Amino acid sequence: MTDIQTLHILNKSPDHPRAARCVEMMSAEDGLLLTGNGVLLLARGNLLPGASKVFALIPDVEARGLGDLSGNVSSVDFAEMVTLSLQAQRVISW
Amino acid sequence: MTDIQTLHILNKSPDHPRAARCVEMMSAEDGLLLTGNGVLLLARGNLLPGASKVFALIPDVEARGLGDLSGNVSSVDFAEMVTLSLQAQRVISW
Amino acid sequence: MSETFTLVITGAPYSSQAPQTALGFAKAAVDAGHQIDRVFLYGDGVHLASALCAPPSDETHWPDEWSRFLTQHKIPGVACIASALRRGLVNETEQKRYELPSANLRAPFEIAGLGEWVEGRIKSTRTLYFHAGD
Amino acid sequence: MSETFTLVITGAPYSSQAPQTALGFAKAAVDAGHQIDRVFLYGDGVHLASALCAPPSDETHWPDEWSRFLTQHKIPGVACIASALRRGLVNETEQKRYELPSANLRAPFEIAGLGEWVEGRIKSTRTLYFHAGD
Amino acid sequence: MTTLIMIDQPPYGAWTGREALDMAFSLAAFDQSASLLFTGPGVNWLRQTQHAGGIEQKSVEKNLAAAPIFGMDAILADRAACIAYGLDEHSLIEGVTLVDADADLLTDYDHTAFAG
Amino acid sequence: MTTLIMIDQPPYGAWTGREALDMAFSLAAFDQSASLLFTGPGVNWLRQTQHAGGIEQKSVEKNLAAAPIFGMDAILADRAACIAYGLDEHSLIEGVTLVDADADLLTDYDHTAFAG
Repeated sequence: MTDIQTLHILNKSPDHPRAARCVEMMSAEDGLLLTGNGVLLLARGNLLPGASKVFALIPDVEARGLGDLSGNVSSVDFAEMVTLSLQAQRVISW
Repeated sequence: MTDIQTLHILNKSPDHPRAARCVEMMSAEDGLLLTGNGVLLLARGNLLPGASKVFALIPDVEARGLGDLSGNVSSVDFAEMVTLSLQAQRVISW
Repeated sequence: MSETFTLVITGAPYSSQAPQTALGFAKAAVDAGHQIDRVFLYGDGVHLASALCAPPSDETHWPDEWSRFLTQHKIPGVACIASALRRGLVNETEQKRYELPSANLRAPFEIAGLGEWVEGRIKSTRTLYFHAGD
Repeated sequence: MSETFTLVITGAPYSSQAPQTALGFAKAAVDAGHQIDRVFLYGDGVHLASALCAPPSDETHWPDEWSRFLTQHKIPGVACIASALRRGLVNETEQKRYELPSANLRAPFEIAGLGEWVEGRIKSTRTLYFHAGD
Repeated sequence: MTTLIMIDQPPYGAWTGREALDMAFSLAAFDQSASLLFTGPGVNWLRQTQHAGGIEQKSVEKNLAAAPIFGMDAILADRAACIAYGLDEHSLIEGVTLVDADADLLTDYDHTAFAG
Repeated sequence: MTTLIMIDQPPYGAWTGREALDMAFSLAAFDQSASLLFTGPGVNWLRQTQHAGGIEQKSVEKNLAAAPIFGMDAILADRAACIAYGLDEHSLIEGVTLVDADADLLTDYDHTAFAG
């Protein structure tokens, strides 16, 4: 994995105002980790931040039946989520 | 007070997706009663439904410092809220 | 004309304004001569029936206020059993059944199923819901 | 290299997925050889420390799972006192102080102030928050 | 007396949707007419092949499949929301009727309620 | 170590905002640098002449007025949200700094957190 300035962890669905705010406040050096309802952003491809790395928590993706939609999004398990949270310079949980 | 087909009671702030859905699903014969965070719609005049009667619960309006913004919105107290809920053919709490 | 209301509260006190708005409505309905058939607590609303809330003394004690109002007007207050058991609200019957260390349901609230909601809806002129805000 | 985490849970079990996601993270952190300095329950998250939850037998008992994990790894679990008192979560000390009919805090959770959160943040490499979803 | 239970929250992240489902099943159990309407991210309840074992929850697909058996009138989904979330006849579970969630729809029901 | 506490929920309807404020005050009490950022409908915390007696809550204006006294660094508000909610220098309480809530702002803080 590569350097991430800020890891944004988003667990809100794309319709939640905090989801839009999160994507707005990201820079190209940031990473986005989708968990919980946040993984539904994978079903709204046009809303994904173009410039940033996107990760999605596997059990949440599978629960919501979105296994096939990942595209160039990286699936991560909890062990990788731990690693990501340490690699980033800071973590924001939206 | 006049006839209301459906009384929509909205207690979500204008940024909440349910607020937009509520306004979308109203007809011109319906009434909108703003309570709780819903009264913040008074500060976003352009989002108010044009065709329908709009009411706002006084204590919630005053708490949020919006007393001066009411315009052609009717302020109601709890007694009037009770009356409105009975006059309407049906009530939906958003 | 006297009408009948069922009130459903789904927002918790100290998380949402729902119990406060519902009480304002309930008092106004009673003052206007209407009946409240029952108050049904659902989802996070069951926390209103907790006997163990101790808010700061300069804040309104919503469970206390609600208990007093229900008792005074002999209005049944019912917490949905499925919502209550998941969220840790139990009376002595449920405490024994599930071998829990204590009970925390505040009088006069009782625990019962969604059938209470269905019945209230059928018997009432209007059923109003008080949800959490944002 | 072993790092230290403080985890803050603000979403309640059976209302939100927060306690489940937090436990998955916590287990993975421990498995990777990291330390968890403490787990801090805030806002509605304090309900995770309830001793009285009785979810259906085919659903995961999140308070139970969390208690077992904390005990096994000797990780302090702290519920914010202000959040807990408002929401009806009390230990025996608070029960006596506020003359409440019972206590419902689950071991090994303790009740303390926000200073525990401040201290955890200072001592930890990362502090992660697990909020309610929608 | 016909009732419409609206679900606008996605599955798994919160319990409100399940509790809405319980309300609808409860109405049906007492022989009351009940339908479900999924709107916004709520339509994700209706996606095929949900595997919720990894988050230790029960898949909601099975719950919904039981709806007609228990006497539920209809499972409705807002067409626009389904399109937004990429749901079509291939990815939706069976038995869902697409509708436009508008003012006209609401007038078909005596009661409309959310679970929270 | 600098911390930004974000508040995106309006006052009174929920307790999350008050609990966010408690977090910021607590940091200040332990001599940790803390600022508040109000975004979205959260900016309504900053409106003058709130009278919360009618809903039996304490007005949040006074809480915020105490922020500098307790050592809070700054009270920031998103400019766009203030405009959307009709808040300007005449209607905002004193001591608020308008900012653009964007990626650059976040890099000024070591930690950013919500209360819920």
